[in-house]
Amino acid sequence: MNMNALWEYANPVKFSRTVSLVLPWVSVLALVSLVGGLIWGFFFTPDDFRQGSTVKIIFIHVPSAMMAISAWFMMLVTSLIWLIRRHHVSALAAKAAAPIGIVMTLIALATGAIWGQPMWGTWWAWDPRLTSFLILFLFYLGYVALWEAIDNPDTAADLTSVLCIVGSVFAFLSRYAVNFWNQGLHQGASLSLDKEENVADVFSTPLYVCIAGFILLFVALVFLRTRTEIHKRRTKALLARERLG
Amino acid sequence: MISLLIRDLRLAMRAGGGFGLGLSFFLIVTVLVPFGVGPESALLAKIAPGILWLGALLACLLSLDRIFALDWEDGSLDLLATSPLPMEGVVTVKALAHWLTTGLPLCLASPVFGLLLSLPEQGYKWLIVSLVLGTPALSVIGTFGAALTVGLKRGGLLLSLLVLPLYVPTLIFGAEVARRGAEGLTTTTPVLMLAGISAGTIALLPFASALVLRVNLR
Amino acid sequence: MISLLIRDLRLAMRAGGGFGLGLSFFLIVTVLVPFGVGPESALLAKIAPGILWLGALLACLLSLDRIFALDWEDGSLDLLATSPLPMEGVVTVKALAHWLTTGLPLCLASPVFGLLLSLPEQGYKWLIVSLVLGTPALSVIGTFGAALTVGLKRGGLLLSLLVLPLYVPTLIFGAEVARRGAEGLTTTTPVLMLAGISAGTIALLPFASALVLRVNLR
Amino acid sequence: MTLTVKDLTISRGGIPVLEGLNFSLEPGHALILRGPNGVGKTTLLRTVAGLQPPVEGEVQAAPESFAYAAHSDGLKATLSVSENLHFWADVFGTKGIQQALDGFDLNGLVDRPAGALSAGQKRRLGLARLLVTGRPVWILDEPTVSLDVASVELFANAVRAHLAEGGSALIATHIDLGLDAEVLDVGPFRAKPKSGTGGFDGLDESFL
Amino acid sequence: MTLTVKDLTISRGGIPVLEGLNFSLEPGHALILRGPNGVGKTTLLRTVAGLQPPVEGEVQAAPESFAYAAHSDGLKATLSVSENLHFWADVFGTKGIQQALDGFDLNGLVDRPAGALSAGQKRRLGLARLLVTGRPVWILDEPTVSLDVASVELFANAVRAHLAEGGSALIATHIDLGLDAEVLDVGPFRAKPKSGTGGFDGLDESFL
Ligand code: HEM
Ligand SMILES: Nc1ncnc2c1ncn2[C@@H]1O[C@H](COP(=O)(O)OP(=O)(O)OP(=O)(O)O)[C@@H](O)[C@H]1O
Ligand SMILES: Nc1ncnc2c1ncn2[C@@H]1O[C@H](COP(=O)(O)OP(=O)(O)OP(=O)(O)O)[C@@H](O)[C@H]1O
Ligand SMILES: [Mg+2]
Ligand SMILES: [Mg+2]
Repeated sequence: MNMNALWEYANPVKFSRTVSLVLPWVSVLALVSLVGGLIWGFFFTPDDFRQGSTVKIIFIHVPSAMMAISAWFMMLVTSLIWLIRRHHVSALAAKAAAPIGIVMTLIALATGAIWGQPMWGTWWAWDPRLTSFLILFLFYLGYVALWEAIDNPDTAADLTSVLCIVGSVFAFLSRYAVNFWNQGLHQGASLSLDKEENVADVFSTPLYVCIAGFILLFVALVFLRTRTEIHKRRTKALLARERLG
Repeated sequence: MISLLIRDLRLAMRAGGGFGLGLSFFLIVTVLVPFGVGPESALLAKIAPGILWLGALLACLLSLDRIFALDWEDGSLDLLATSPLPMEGVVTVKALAHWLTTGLPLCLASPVFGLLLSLPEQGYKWLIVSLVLGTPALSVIGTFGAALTVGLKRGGLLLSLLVLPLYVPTLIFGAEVARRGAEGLTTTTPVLMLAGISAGTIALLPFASALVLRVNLR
Repeated sequence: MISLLIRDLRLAMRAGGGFGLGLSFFLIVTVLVPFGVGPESALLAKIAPGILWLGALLACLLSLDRIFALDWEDGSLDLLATSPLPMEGVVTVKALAHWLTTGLPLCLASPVFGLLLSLPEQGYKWLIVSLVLGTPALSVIGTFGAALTVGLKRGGLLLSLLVLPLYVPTLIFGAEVARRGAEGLTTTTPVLMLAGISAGTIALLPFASALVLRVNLR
Repeated sequence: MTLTVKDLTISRGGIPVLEGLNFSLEPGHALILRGPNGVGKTTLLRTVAGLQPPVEGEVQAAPESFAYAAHSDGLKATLSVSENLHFWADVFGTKGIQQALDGFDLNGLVDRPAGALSAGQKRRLGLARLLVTGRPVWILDEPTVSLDVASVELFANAVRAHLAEGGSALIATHIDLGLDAEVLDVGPFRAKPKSGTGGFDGLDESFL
Repeated sequence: MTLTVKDLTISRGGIPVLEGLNFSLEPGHALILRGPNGVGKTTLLRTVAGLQPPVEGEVQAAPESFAYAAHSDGLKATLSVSENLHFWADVFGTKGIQQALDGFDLNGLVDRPAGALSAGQKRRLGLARLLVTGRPVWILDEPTVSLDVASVELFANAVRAHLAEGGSALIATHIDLGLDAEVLDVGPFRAKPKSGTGGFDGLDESFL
């Protein structure tokens, strides 16, 4: 596919049509792999001899943590596209992805906390990974709040895009800084899993299925929400037009 | 450019919100900490570098929304945007004025506050070094946040929310320098990191700030 | 009166400066403390009650100048003064709105922040009790300070300087309740003192605030 | 509801600006204040409205009879037009904002946040507030600033209707409103430095 | 220094307000914009001044040729009159504020903080700023708000002098300034909804 053909999807109409075609398939695939992976993970894997049945949280925790980070990356890319090529769909896709990212971050934080209680004897510790996730959560909050605060959609797209780019740099810096500041518990926990090679194997296949399910779910939700944003944008523009007479 | 700096400093002095505000907030934090935490000086000494850095950061944060908000409300910002000054220059001067009215007084006054929190002797030097290196970054980052939120509803809330995570690396390295200094450990790495962050933000962020400010003026 | 309350709450929700601002500031303080002080949970647990109270106090302080300043700037305060509402009522409603948008969310959210600072288990109950009893006093005292400084130049600086010493007793007893609670000691005396301070300020200060507000409007 | 001003001396920033003012305003009448910029019209209106005390003389009127509209409109940018009006209607205990909306042609803007209005639309909203106060004596400081010709006419009609209902209005303005009203030029009442300030002896309680 | 506006469409809050504007302004000439409240005069002036981008069409002029004066004056309440003016003179790199003080009769107020001026005095100071910019094209949004008759005349004289020196002025106003200038009524240029918005198909990048 040449580049120009790809950019055609930046047209809101074309995008909406394509989404309507693709969305059902992606949704079904997401559902199947998610349900399959979770059932497999929860009911057809043995308990870990150290962590007991709590180990099964991994099937939600790890995919959601991965998606929380990937969602931000996607927003970074679409923000850059908006700033450079000024395609509205791109900006709206970033807007659509942010709340999903927030939910993923929250799920990762919550499952981590629930896991941490039996494993580390505390709901929360200032471990580098946990801390940088908390910071990521704040970035997400700020990003969404900035979108909400601005009436003019183009202004909002510009400002949030710049925030996303600057934020990414600082998120990266924080990750490094936090590592420097505290060595933490989280790494150890994941290593203890790796030691039991065979156990890890038993867990890894359903985990991959779950990860695939989360990715598909994310794609489906972003498509859906971007389409909604396009419709909302159009309704708003038309209403405003009408009011102007 | 110079005249803008002079005007801002003059305004800060006349109208409050500058010089005094940051300092008095710093004072509030350091004076109230013993009331909250209890007066044992061993405990205080242990948390002193962190609390002092935190106080400096909060004092900066507090005065951020005045950087552009006042000029926006009375229309000066529109007039400045149509003036011969480049927007990048305006933003840099604003950050500089903020630092001169908040960061610099904090650096100068920090030894006194260190005394209040029983900071160990060898810590003073490094506390000042870390503040001198770190507070410019706080001002520049804050100016970016202020430019992002100028004229927006929920400006104040948003500003703190947006700036907070951006402040984390500076705070970590700054407090680390101060803490290691107080404990007599080597401070080379965090000092270098802190200096790097400051240099990087000062060199690059004004462009982003000018960009978003122009967008916000539309 | 009710309509003023509703308007203020609505403004706080729409325009920021309310709900979120206090909370996010509280969040900032509690999240940043470990970055400053270090991540050891034993140390954090020890200073948690004090820091949480300090954070609550700073969050209140931060939003004080909005109590009257916005209404003053856009002329609403003049119009309110010529309206049928008694000034004492206006002041009380303003304090109530401030508490509802700052104090109450803090009380509700404090357990989460306690968690972040590894507050010991038995401390949660007393932390909440102390905040519920103490934050109304903070709002009422703050409203008095805001009324004193409305429309003055250097308002912000003056406000913090004036209010800070007035806040000290509340902070001392509030933090004492929270700390004793966390350490499992009896808390009767400081709880009674705290309740007494709150009741006294709520009953008397609005009259003083109304008086100085009327003078400031001249 | 007669407003009577007797021997009034008013000051701004501690300095007397107008002195020896005497006038009265009967129900059904309007009084237009004129005078060059800076002569003290705003100060006079604030004093009459009870926002600042007179230096000498007195203002006789029931204190709860005034509706004051100043240079600034007291609008909340984030509240919608109808929320702004409803708030003031509630404060003054009157019902219904429809008449005010009709009177100032704001029906098309009810749901717009006040911050997204043009200068003239804001002013119209600020004036519409007068109609929901239900107060008999309007005290207006340059009410027609930023208004176009049609809106000035709307305003004049609103004043006429108010007067016809037995209200009265005290208006400071620089332009001709086309109202049938008495005009008071405050220029001649400018406060003169007191003659007896020869030395330190002349110092009295007002330090003049 | 001719300002030419071609096929301009402007929007406020994402909604087009005026479209198809064409005019040009030669040195030595003034153009008065008229139109009812809320038609989009302020938006047009902001677009011409380069503060916001046009939706379509273009504004042809050197960007550094405008002096813009908005609804609000951009004064600092705590700075004195002369400090306020000196600041803008420095920013625009011109020298001397005496001419500006004379032009707007501000000599008696030089040391007064701007916050202690009356509404009309503030406006005079805001207009005096134009004289220290040294810019050829003045863009003025309702410059005479709050001014008394004498001050309006001062302003008209300042504009005449500016035109005589080869400057030009674009002025939005509701009152008659007594200037010998062309008048453009922007009312007829109100943006009309596009015809082809039948269904979702009509959706383009601007969502209309
Ligand atoms: C609130 C607390 C927690 C947060 C925010 C958190 C966050 C994360 C993050 C960001 C990842 C990385 C995903 C990736 O890089 O793809 C991850 C992976 C992981 N987490 Fe957590 N976590 C938390 C608590 C825990 C706890 C308590 C445990 C178990 C004792 C745990 C075990 C793991 C494991 C095993 C992985 C797999 C990936 C690896 O080996 O690096 N986490 N978590
Ligand atoms: N805070 C102050 N301190 C000293 N003098 C002041 C202060 N505020 C205003 N003045 C002066 O008091 C005088 C009266 O001001 P006022 O606002 O009443 O005038 P005005 O008649 O309303 O003028 P305008 O038509 O311009 O609105 C003015 O000369 C003004 O400069
Ligand atoms: N943020 C906004 N969102 C939507 N519409 C807006 C916004 N701001 C202004 N408008 C509308 O845009 C239109 C143009 O406003 P503008 O201020 O340009 O009018 P104007 O011609 O200057 O009016 P006036 O003579 O009253 O100053 C008005 O109808 C106004 O209600
Ligand atoms: Mg006046
Ligand atoms: Mg306008």
